[in-house]
Amino acid sequence: MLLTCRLLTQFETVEPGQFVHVDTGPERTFRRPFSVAGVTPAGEVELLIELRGGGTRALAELPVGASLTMMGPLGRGFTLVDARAAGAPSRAAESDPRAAGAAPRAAGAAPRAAVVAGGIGVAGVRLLAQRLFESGVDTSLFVGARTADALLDATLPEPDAVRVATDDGSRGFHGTVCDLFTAESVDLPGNTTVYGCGPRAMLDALAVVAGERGMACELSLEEMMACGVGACRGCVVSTVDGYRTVCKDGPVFNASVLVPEGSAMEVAGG
Amino acid sequence: MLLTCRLLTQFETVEPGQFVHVDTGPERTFRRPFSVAGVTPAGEVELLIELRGGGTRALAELPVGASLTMMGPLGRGFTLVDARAAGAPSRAAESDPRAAGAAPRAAGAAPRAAVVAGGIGVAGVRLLAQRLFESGVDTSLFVGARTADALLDATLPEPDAVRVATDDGSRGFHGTVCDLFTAESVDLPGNTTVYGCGPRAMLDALAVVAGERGMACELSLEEMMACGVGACRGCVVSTVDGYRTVCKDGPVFNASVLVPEGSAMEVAGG
Amino acid sequence: MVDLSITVAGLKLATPLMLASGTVGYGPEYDGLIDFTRVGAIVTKTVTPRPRAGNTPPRLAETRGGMLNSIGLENVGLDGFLSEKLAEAGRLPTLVIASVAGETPDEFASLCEAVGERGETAGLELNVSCPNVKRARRPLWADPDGVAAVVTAARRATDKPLFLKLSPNAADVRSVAEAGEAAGADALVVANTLPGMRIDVTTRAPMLGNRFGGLSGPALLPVNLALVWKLSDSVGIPIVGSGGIERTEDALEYMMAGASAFQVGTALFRSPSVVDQIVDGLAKHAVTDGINCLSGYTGAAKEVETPCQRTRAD
Amino acid sequence: MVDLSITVAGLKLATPLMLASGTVGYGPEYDGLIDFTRVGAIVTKTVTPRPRAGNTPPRLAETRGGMLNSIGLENVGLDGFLSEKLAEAGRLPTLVIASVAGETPDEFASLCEAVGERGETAGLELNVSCPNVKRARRPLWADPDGVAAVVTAARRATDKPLFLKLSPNAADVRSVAEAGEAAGADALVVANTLPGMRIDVTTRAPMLGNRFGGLSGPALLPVNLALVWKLSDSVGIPIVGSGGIERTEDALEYMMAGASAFQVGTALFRSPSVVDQIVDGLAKHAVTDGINCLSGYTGAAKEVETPCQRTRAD
Ligand SMILES: Cc1cc2nc3c(=O)[nH]c(=O)nc-3n(C[C@H](O)[C@H](O)[C@H](O)COP(=O)(O)OP(=O)(O)OC[C@H]3O[C@@H](n4cnc5c(N)ncnc54)[C@H](O)[C@@H]3O)c2cc1C
Ligand SMILES: Cc1cc2nc3c(=O)[nH]c(=O)nc-3n(C[C@H](O)[C@H](O)[C@H](O)COP(=O)(O)OP(=O)(O)OC[C@H]3O[C@@H](n4cnc5c(N)ncnc54)[C@H](O)[C@@H]3O)c2cc1C
Ligand SMILES: Cc1cc2nc3c(=O)[nH]c(=O)nc-3n(C[C@H](O)[C@H](O)[C@H](O)COP(=O)(O)O)c2cc1C
Ligand SMILES: Cc1cc2nc3c(=O)[nH]c(=O)nc-3n(C[C@H](O)[C@H](O)[C@H](O)COP(=O)(O)O)c2cc1C
Ligand code: FES
Ligand code: FES
Repeated sequence: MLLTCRLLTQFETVEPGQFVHVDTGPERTFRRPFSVAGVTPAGEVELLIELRGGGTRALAELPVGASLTMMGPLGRGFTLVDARAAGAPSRAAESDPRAAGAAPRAAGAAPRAAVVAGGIGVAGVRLLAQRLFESGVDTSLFVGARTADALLDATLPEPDAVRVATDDGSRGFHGTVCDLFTAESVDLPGNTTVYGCGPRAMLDALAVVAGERGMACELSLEEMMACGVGACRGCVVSTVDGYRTVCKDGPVFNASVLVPEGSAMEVAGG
Repeated sequence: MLLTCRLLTQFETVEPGQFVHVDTGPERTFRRPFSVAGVTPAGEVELLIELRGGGTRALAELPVGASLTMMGPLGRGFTLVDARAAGAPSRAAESDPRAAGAAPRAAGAAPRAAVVAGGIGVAGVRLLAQRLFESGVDTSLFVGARTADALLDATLPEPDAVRVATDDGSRGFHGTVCDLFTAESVDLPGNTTVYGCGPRAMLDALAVVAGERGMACELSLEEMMACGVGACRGCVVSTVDGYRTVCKDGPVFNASVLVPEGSAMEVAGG
Repeated sequence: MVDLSITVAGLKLATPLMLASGTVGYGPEYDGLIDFTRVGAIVTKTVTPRPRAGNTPPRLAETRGGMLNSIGLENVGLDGFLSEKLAEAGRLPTLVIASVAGETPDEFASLCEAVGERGETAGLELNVSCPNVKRARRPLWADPDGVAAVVTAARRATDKPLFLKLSPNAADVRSVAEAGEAAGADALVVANTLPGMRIDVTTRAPMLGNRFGGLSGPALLPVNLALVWKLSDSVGIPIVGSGGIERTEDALEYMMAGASAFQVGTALFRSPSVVDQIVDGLAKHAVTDGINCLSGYTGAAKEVETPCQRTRAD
Repeated sequence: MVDLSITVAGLKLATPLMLASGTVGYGPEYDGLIDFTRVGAIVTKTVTPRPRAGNTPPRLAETRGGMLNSIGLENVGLDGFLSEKLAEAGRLPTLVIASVAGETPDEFASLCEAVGERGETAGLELNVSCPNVKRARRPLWADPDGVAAVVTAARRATDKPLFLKLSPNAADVRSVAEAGEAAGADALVVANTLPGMRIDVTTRAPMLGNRFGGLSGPALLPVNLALVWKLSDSVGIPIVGSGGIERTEDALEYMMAGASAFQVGTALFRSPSVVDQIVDGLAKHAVTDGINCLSGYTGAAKEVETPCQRTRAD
């Protein structure tokens, strides 16, 4: 479902990967986080929403013109590679000390990007893909889903350029989008930055592939949220520096700092 | 608000004074009871509803054609006087031993009726008034409300015959509907049956007046309800025989068995 | 076809769904509204030695996610129960478990003896959270020794299965449960309501005539569910979950936490058809999960406990 | 204009609305989202002697009418609090009450001393429901002697007002409260969360990494409200109500039951604007009721208690 929201107070800027926190009605204690999937020329915010439970159903049932309360844009988004510069994403490499080791610079050639999204994860990278195309970065798009029907490649800026995978083989590559990326990215140079959004298991697998290829990698994570602003410490994920909040420190993390889910690695303690 | 409901399963019969128990949505633990205020020739049930809180608001916001779940008709309604017979309500006098002492028979003259309703209490006597008129009983109608705007006399079968009272004097008699009844009923014969529905304080006052005039009196009460079928013992009122449930033993009670609210009279225990 | 029956404390229930004491009256009140063949057992309104008038009304208040009741054990008393209500309940096509409450172990024993010897009685539920049993600061339900004395006395008085119904309002409910098991209870019902209150800000008075009432409904679910989990680690007898169940998934949460059966109360008030909905849902889940006996759900969350490995976005 | 200020434990709060520990971080997280001039005080996240990583995620679960959290007191530790967070909180235009938790009375004392001597600290809240203080079967918050020892130690360590935050999960919370008062607490916060759990029936695992969490939100309101009513009869020190407040009327229920002020937590998550809504609502109610000081609501339901005389249909 694509929900287009006219805002009473315009967002000043939106980083791709940031999210809004939406009140879906008094039956639910928590707001629901959704990535900003697009911003129209008129400044409207576009959300791409998959029906899951009560909250998303309530949004789907809203009549056109209904009013909604949302907070945003929240969190820390993706670091865009700069087409003019040579090297890895500027912020990841320079302004964030935690990410420093993870962004190898390939001097010379213009940096490239690979965007990999599974399922509704497309929502989290749609604005990113748009910005990358706009800024002229050579970008490969990979999109996966369980079945052909669930594929969201058509919502991306250049749908024809998207390579698709389905778990059941009903369209495109037969397998996961990470398998597809593994197969097709062999020719990509080491200064490609990989951007991922989707189920955690897919992201953990993607981080491994990117790591093997020496590529910088940024992943957008999901966790249940309460406050959405870093106050309650409810939405944490394990990183090499201890628990970090998805709502404020993320949702986008450099893959090199994340502790894969289910791994035995201990949390450093905070 | 008048809510007209087409039923999937027709009610076999409805006694005036019976109610339906309406599910107003998952936000509310309890259903909401509403008197059956009318039955259309097509068998639709009419509810006359005053906006109070969440439940009634939810009903008011339903679009035409929405579906609702209700249980009914529930409880025990009014005993209609029989225009052909001489004497008091048949059931109250004969089949219900508890009410026996309370229905003085005035041999000879045809029985009459006086219907007294305060506020939304009109909903509880609308079907009763209809049936009384249909069966040819000589019936006087008294309706009160805080202000002229709140008067519901127009919803009754013969609105022109209704005598009205308002607390602020903005229409009709200046005072309570019970005061109005007291003033205007002096000429009514002793074999008049008084039917009342409205705030408890008004009903308690009405019972006193009816008692003084030796008139039989039936009152429809309200209590918060959970089960609606006599199982939980949540909706009880004090009677001379101990606590009785409004949902099953009532909502209509013979005035002579009720213990006025706030009175020091002890409950008999049961 | 999935077999929905389940055996608890030696009783074979047609389904694990029981109807909770105090919410279903003596049964016939819901005749025609509930298909009792789909109900494992009804637990009748708690009966006391003598009739009780109950508490001053109002006795009901809504709360967000739940309700309060202060019925105060209004009931017909033992004689009325034996002479009329029990036989009526017994005519329904389901098992009858009679809930009883006394003020002393002896009273519990006489109730169990008189009710237990009747053919209609499949089992007895000991309601030790009876608000009438006034004790200084430590109410009966929080006192392992007091509860043990009650269960011991009841155990001597009848051979029928004894269900001990606990209160969630004890810091040390585990000791109470263990004491009950040691004294001979066949199953635990976990748990009753929590004490609560509401105030009407317009009248500035408590909404209940008795000021305090018991909180039931979905609001209570997480609290009683946690108790089921904890107690099923400490006791060997089966547990019947109770508190806030209004959907199949709620019932499954209780079973996965360790309950063998469950009771539904407050949810009846929104809709008696909740019985069909939950039982149909159980059958569907069992088919999907390839389970041919519902006891397969009991404690299932204790076997596969890997909360971190949930994947959420697929 | 109604004066919304209120004095509790010697502190003059701009409004009776406080923000509950753990829900507002150290304050600045909500800068720009909350008008702190309308907040009587913020209670900062409970600080412990050393930094704590907190519990394994997931740490949050929704429940009907509420939520569970199992944060596990993740916090920066005393040093981080003193060197950074306290000063940040102190810059907000509201009072700062620092919540502290140790594992022994001595630890409570050192925390109170170090935090209490700072100018930013208006008062201290003693969180005796710290899940880290593991004791056999009787947790600290259920033990009057244990709580008394903590309060006594804290009292010696600071002159700042001490707020003792109780757990609702004790059968005998009254003895705990009285022990706290006798040991020198200036006010009670009634109360913290109830232990609860949820199970994800799809994954068959507890929803929380720590299995159990604290139940907060409207589901909890009737339980904590009943405690406020009962405790305000037993203690002489002021009570701060907490649990499920999300509207002005909820806050008034607590005040009418005997609370002098109240805390809002979970409701912030649906909307930080709840602060304005509640405070605006209080002002409106006061005008309607012709009250020129909000303390007029404290205990109001105890004065006019005639539940039976409510008229309902007019
Ligand atoms: C930063 C962020 C960005 C997101 N962006 C999008 C987006 O652009 N489009 C989109 O469709 N979805 C997005 N999600 C997921 C979305 O928030 C959940 O699908 C939504 O909250 C489900 O709400 P519900 O009430 O419909 O389902 P519920 O009934 O609450 O839950 C249904 C299922 O979804 C899971 N779930 C609930 N809340 C979350 C959550 N916050 N994170 C992960 N899983 C959850 C539950 O565990 C449950 O299994 C995002 C999540 C995060 C954290
Ligand atoms: C037998 C019976 C017949 C009724 N018939 C009608 C009718 O025909 N038309 C009509 O408009 N109303 C009728 N009522 C009252 C109606 O049930 C309440 O107005 C309604 O339940 C309010 O629901 P709410 O969610 O809108 O308000 P809430 O938010 O629940 O409450 C608003 C106010 O109404 C009071 N209230 C709530 N439920 C009841 C109740 N069951 N009885 C009395 N007071 C209550 C509350 O104490 C509160 O002060 C009847 C009540 C009974 C018991
Ligand atoms: C109106 C009402 C009356 C109750 N009466 C009794 C009772 O007599 N004996 C008893 O053991 N429990 C009684 N209970 C508690 C229920 O049996 C049940 O344990 C509790 O309500 C929690 O389950 P629920 O949330 O499904 O209602 C009563 C509950 C309600 C709502
Ligand atoms: C996410 C979260 C974290 C909490 N952390 C703390 C804490 O660190 N210390 C504390 O005393 N209470 C803590 N609490 C309890 C709250 O302060 C409050 O007492 C409780 O949530 C009940 O109020 P509410 O229903 O308004 O949230 C926390 C509550 C939540 C929801
Ligand atoms: S949701 Fe509260 S810290 Fe992220
Ligand atoms: S509402 Fe249950 S007995 Fe009347």
